[in-house]
Amino acid sequence: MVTANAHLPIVHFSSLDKLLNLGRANSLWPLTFGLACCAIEMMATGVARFDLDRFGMGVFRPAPKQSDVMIVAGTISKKMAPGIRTLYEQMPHPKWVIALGNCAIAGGPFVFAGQYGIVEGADKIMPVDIYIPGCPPRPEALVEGLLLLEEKLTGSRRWPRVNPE
Amino acid sequence: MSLFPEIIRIMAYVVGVLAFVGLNAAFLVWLERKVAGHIQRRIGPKEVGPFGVLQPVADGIKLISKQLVVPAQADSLLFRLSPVLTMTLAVTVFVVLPFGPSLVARDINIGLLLIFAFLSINVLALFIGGWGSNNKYAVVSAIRAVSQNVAYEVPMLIIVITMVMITSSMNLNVIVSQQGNLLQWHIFPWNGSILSPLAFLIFFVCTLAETNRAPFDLGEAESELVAGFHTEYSGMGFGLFFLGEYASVFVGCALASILFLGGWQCPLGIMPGVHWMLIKTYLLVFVVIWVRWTFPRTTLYGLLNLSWKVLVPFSLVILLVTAAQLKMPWPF
Amino acid sequence: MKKLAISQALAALASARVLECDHASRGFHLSVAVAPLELPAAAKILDQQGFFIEAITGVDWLGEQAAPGPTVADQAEHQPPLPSEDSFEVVYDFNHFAKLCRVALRTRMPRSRPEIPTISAIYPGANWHERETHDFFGIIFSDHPDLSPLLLPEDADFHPLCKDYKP
Amino acid sequence: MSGYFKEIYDGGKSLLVGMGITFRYMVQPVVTLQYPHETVPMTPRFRGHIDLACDQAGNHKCIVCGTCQRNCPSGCISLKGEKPEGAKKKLLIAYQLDFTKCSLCGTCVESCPTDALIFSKNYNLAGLSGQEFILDLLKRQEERSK
Amino acid sequence: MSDLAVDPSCETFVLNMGPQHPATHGALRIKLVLDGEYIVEAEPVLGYIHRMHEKMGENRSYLAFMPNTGRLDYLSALSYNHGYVSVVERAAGIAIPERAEYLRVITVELNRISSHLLWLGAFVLDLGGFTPLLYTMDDREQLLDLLESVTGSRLTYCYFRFGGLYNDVDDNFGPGARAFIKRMRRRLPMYHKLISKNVIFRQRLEGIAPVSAEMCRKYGATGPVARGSGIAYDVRKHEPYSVYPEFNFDIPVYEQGDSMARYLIRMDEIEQSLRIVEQGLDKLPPGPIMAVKVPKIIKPPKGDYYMAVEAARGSFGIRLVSDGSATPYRLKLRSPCLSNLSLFGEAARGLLLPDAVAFFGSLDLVIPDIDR
Repeated sequence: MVTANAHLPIVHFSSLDKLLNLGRANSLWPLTFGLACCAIEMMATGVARFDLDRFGMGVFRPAPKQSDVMIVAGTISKKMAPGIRTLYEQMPHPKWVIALGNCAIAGGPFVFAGQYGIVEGADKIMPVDIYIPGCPPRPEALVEGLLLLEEKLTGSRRWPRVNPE
Repeated sequence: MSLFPEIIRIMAYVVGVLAFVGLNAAFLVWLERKVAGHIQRRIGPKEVGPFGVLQPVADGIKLISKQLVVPAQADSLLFRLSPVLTMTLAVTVFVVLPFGPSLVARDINIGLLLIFAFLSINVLALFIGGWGSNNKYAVVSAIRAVSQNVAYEVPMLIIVITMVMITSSMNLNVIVSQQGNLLQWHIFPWNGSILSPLAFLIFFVCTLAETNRAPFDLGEAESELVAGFHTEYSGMGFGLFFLGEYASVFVGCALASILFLGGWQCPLGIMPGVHWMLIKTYLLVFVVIWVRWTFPRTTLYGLLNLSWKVLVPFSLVILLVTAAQLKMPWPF
Repeated sequence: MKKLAISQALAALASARVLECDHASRGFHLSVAVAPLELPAAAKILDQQGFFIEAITGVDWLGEQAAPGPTVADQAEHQPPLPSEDSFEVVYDFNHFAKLCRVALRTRMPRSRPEIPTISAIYPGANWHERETHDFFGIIFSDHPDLSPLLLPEDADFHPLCKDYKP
Repeated sequence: MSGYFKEIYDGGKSLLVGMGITFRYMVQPVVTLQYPHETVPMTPRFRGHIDLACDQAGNHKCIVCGTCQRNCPSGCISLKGEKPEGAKKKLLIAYQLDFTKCSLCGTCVESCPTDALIFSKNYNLAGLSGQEFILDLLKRQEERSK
Repeated sequence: MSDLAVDPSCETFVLNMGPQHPATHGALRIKLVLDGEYIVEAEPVLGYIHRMHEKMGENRSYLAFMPNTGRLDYLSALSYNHGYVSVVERAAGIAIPERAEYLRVITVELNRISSHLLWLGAFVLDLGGFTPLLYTMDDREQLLDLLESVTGSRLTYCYFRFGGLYNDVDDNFGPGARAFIKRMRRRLPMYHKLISKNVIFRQRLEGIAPVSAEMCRKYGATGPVARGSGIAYDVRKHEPYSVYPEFNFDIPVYEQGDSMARYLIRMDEIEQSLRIVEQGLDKLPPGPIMAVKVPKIIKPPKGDYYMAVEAARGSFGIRLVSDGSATPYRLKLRSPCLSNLSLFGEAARGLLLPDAVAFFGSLDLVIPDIDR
């Protein structure tokens, strides 16, 4: 289930692609892009207790040019939307987007009739790969989302599934 | 003498040096993230291969397969030249480093001069990179990197001059062979000059500043200038800067161990060899990493004051004391 | 006591109506209603007494005239309601660092001409509060250094907190 | 002149003390919870998305009164019930929760007259599309009660 | 140094510390006019995370606005819960039982400690030190587990209700809190050794961006920013509410007004909050946690009401205008961070760029609280 990425080369080297995707899956560098409350949970995931560096994702790059995953963590306001779109375009291919939290999925608790300020969901301004609901989602949910992104990249899941009950 | 064995020897050493630089960068990436992890009471890379050993491989593959983006208004020649320049300078310096008694690519008698000639051009590469990427943050950080490197070249060279005065030769192999077992290393006051432990400390601080490592990483200050001079570099452009930085960290620490800790000499003097050289250098690299994850960043003025008001006077004092000590009959 | 000093000073203003309120049940000690034009004078008095600005609140009393019975405006501490038209009300909250005394300075102006002099010259901190009130209600603070939108996008021409705002 | 040396001495000492602390923490055990391999159980009051509670007989306690639907600040709950002719009480047909708009405030659980709603414990939801989190609580409750 | 900065003849360039910048910790843009690295002019641009809280205040019932209060300043969400609940209780005249008051104060102070811990980590991260962030977040995780066992959420709490609390604490909350207090009292000296006494930190913070008491008054800055400039203003002491008069704690005040003073104040405030929590646990009375007769639909009488509470960043005030119906007529949220940030333009003039980042960090701002 290789990403249906419109920029795939015409010629496919299946084993090379598999190797490239395996390399990409294991070193996804997130872009430090926190907007609101979910950014604090993203920070809590990057630090000692849930340590993203175990999966090679601990390198939070501030510059969009050096990052692979944009984790949209927080509410997207209409004033910020063009800025987010520019950031997305500055990221080199292959790139992915994770919508963290209800605000990034569908506007979350700030959706009401006649709202003038927010964009209801990150998928209105850029293609989103992984959705993580919660307000804010626990750090384990972000780790689960990143593992799901790796599964989407490499086609198989290397880690045990955890069901909470 | 016929040219053939010479060509084989050069080819072997070129391949050896390039392989070593690649492996060294991969190992340092892994070591830095593991040590940083444990300092911060977390694990660091673990899931990618046993103990996260394949993590640098995964990073390398990803960086190679990234799309190379050259900004539109960027000066494309300078933009592309800068990472290549940083990498070549860092690699050429490996030619004169004596890894073992007979394991040195080119044993020339002005080895030390060559090293410092290339290390000082490194600043130019950073400046070209910062200026070429036509990004305000990159320009500000390039200016900072230049003033920082210039400020720290002076005390470093003064210390190297004192060591050359003691060993009276710039050939690195000769310097190392003068130091026998542990008691004859130059770091101890009774070998070289009275103040040589202080000289070692100043030399170490200057290597930190030369290679833009924290607490002097003003060039690549993450929290102020987004990502410093390599803000606009993606994929392998950024990868080359990474490799160049780690190569120059290794060179700085190798030089410190050659000048002060007796490069490939064994502390007990029984079996010198390349393993001692690597052990000492990687111990110093560990201290470099340890310092990075403990201290915050200094300001530009704090950095320049430290160099011009503290390190330069101290190194001049060391120079004079050593000169006086060598000329006058001294009990040692 | 600070409350006495300030209430006398403010009472000196022509159109001021000073009323003491019970802090436990209302949250502020003094409610002073002044005419819009006398606002800078009142602010200057408060500034001399060492008060600091806490907040500026805009309130849109649309449909106040049509509403039967005593409206909120009829309460003693409010300025007499305008006979002809609904009004905007702007409440300035001042407080004192040393002695506890919160003063609610109120003004009212007709909805058709929402014009009020700025106090950002006396209190630079009020600059942003006024820009925000202008964003939400369209109240024009005359000779305000830069009345561009603060929280809304730069090209915003709507005023969302007005009661007659339709998205 | 003495201030100059004293300042350098103090500075150097504070740097060494700092490095001592980080070294001490480096040799101590790590605090990482290796998530997919190790997990921590959720506290009893953890607020996951809401679920229909099962009583001893295994069926839900919802009487389709619509209190939760009215009280929800973000309007996430949509409830359908119909009264079979003859019977007095309404029967629940569909209970849909749009979790992507929920702010987990707990008003629905608190205001439900028959305590039919509880907070679920699943804290690690992630999916490939936003629609996955429009949850049908009735179906979930039936699966759980089997 | 500052005369060099305001010399108009030299060529300056505009640098945008853009909406996405590691040092702004959120969506805030600061338009900087720089002369080399000196700041000639700094003008923050807001509104990038405006979430219409005040508009939402006017179209939903009093109880339905409760989750919004947790999302204003999500680092000290319980203080904002406390402010909103108190203003409605003051308007509607609801008295709440003793145990609920004590639990409110204890959880608010624990929340203040977790907010200061995160600020400490992020502030040191802005200065370039990575490791202290990991240590403070490690302590904070212990605190979040404790608060999650009581309130059910980690960050955006919605735990207070008009007339009391959502639920009572279980019995391992007390020992858990005392264990945290003991652990925190051991960790604070370590932070002082690692950060406060470190020469590079002192060099980066001492004498940077002095803010005078007069400037604080003119801009309405409150909280640790005002207390750093010698103004002993803390709403818990100045305008006592809830059961704070029963606690004895003191207010740290420093005179210098530079970034070091603001940093030391928050470190001392962590100790004071630990004292309050300890006294609260000792004096926690038994009894109900919800007032007896609280109307299902709250309809406060007509008129306007004001309530100020001491949040982690300053005095958070709410002006509620009610017209007697079940939805507020106007709900003004006085954000402490907005006033604290408004003095950035004047105080940052003539600073170096890294010092301005240190000054910005010492103001401890949460951007969604500014934009509301």
